[in-house]
Amino acid sequence: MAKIIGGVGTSHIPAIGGAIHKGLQNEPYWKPFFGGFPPIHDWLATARPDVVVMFYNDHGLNFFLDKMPTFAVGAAAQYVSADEGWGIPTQPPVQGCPDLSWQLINTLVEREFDIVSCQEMLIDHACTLPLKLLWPQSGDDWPVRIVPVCINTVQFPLPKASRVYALGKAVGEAVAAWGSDQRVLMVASGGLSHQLDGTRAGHINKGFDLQFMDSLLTNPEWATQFSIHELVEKTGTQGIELLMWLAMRGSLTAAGPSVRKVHSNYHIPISNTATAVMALEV
Amino acid sequence: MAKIIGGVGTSHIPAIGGAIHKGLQNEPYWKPFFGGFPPIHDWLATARPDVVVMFYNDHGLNFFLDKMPTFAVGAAAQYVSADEGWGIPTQPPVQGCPDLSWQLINTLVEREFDIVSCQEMLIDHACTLPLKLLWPQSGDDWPVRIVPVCINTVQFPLPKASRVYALGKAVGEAVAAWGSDQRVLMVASGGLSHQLDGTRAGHINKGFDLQFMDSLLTNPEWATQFSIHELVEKTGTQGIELLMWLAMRGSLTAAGPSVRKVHSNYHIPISNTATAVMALEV
Amino acid sequence: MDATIPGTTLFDGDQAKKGYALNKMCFSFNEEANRQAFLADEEAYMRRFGLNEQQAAAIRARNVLQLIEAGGNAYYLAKFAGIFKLDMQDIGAQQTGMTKEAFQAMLNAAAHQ
Amino acid sequence: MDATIPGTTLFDGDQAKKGYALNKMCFSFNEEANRQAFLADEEAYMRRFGLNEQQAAAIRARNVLQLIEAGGNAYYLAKFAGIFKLDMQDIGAQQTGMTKEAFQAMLNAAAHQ
Ligand SMILES: [Fe+3]
Ligand SMILES: [Fe+3]
Repeated sequence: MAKIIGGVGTSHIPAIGGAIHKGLQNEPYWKPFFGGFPPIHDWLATARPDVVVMFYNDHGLNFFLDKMPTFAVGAAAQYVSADEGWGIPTQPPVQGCPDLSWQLINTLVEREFDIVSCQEMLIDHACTLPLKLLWPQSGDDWPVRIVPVCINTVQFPLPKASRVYALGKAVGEAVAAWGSDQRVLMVASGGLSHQLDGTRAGHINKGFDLQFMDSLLTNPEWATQFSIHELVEKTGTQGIELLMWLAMRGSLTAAGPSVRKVHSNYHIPISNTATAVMALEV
Repeated sequence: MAKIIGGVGTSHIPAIGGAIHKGLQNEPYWKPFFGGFPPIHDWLATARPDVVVMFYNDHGLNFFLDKMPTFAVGAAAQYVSADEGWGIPTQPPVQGCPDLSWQLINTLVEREFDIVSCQEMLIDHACTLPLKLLWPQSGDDWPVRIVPVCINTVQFPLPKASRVYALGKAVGEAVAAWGSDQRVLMVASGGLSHQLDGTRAGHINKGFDLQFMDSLLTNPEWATQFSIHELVEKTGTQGIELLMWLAMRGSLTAAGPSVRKVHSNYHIPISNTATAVMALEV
Repeated sequence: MDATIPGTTLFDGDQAKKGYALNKMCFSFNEEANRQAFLADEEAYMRRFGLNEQQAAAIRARNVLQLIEAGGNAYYLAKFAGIFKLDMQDIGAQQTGMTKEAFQAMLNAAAHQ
Repeated sequence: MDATIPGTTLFDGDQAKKGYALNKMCFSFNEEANRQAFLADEEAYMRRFGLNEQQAAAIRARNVLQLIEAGGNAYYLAKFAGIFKLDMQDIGAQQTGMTKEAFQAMLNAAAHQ
């Protein structure tokens, strides 16, 4: 059976792509963010994942309002990183893992998750930047294959936090039951608190973010007590991307009752965002 | 609150479109099929629905395998009947009912159905033919508006029969809770037993079909005991379209514990299909 | 996984992977301009969608069972059949190896099951 | 339905209905050729997507709050802002009525909440 090695949550601000491209990682503005990653690189070098399940939210690249999924699972052999319109550099294509994709799709539909399956899928910065942050040395060959799991944060109604956590649990159970010797890392791409739109633009909620990160260790279902509306109120219209972290944490329950923190980092601000990274070992 | 007046299930064989276009309704081949509708026309004239919730399956027109939903809910102001490639005549556009669409979308996501919302949607014969059969006198102005609810029958895994029935129940409850004075008809478009592909092409199962139709009156959850695999075995690869009838019947539970049969008709064959129509009053 | 159903190929993940290019081409036949482009130069059109040799041979042969074997999905393949104005009894007869008359007779007989 | 969140417009069904044409235009800006076509003839491009007068005026004014009011969604509007190389602090400053420096200072201060 496949082995879940752990999970990583990370921010995915588009500007990170530009900073990497220009080699600004050690500049004063960027160092407090990029400095969070080396201990996680060390852990990954030992944990050696083969495949990443990437919980992320599409930012208006692959999905439009004509067909807006609640949950979508990629089932492509390769995912192309495409122009998003803002001038951030695209990344090399990422190889998929169709076997694991269909293991997820079959399990999720059996468990009454009404997912969209995507045999072709353009991936945006939210899917590629975590790879670039976790494997900065990778050139055109990524060291992992991916299965993207996209969760709607674009259009309300969004899936409830409890539903997203349950999705994560089912994904973890599907991975654990996958007949393969591959080592699987669960990645959550998003957050933490930020709001880009409206007169509340710039909203950041450090207290809530730190409590949320702590809850992933001590009480992983803590955030599911809140409605989507409450979560947006606390974390911002884009802070709701913390749903990705909840899915990732839910998926780790398939590997055991508790997790150990490898490393975490929290820094305000990059762009308009409270940034975070956290690696959890099962 | 809106009023659910009842439900209709009907076959939607593409050739019906050609027969209507050529005026063949009274020909010996077609009369046993079209003859099933006049008592239902009389009932509809009294029941006067304003809006139809149309449970149907897309036949490769609006959805491709790059984004294949399990459940999709239309939220367009207008739905365009488009060329499907086989030369069957297209129909005039059908007006949508965005208010009811969003009532469904909001309720379904709250109830943990992970639907796809579609603000633009091409509709195929499975969506238009039931309208043409129920309102044969309509010209360019259909007498009803619609909310299409599309259920995947194209790619396995399909949603389980029990899940589809539960979807129908939730749709019915959403309609019953809709703050409107509109009268709503639930329509199921599909089936009954038929298989178009493989060396088993031409498979028809009269015994099962009749038992299924009877169960909608006496024991509506009867068919949910079967797995998708069992249902395909019994009814054929396209006979699985009976899922639409299950969703429709589930939706009527919101209006009361039982239903009265207005009229039904069953005829073999039209094209390769065991055809049926059934109207249920709540 | 599942016990198979005789004479039946379920269009599952394995089929979906195998048939993606073929089904994508057939999906394109929803548009008249694409149907015409296919008829004008079948080989070029297949290359454009990256069909493999098994798929291209099945298309050339207009053979439904071979198309299914190559990953074709009934809903999309119907659009290919539509180009040649084949009706469902033609397709049923071809797959079952019957004459169209015998296939129709079999359908009629189902009324007396 | 929900109690409102100050300074925040949730992109729900009402917004989605209102903003469909505007968001569809912004979605098209994922492609460079479309960005160029917009820049070459803004008015013609807006007509092609059927923007209403409120939406067209907000586009002409490059005013984010007006674009949201007209049904714009943050994820799609970002592609419009990208055409003019506006960064998120420009957009935040514009919406909050602050200078960019003041907006940046507010973000920095959040570290000491
Ligand atoms: Fe984001
Ligand atoms: Fe059908």
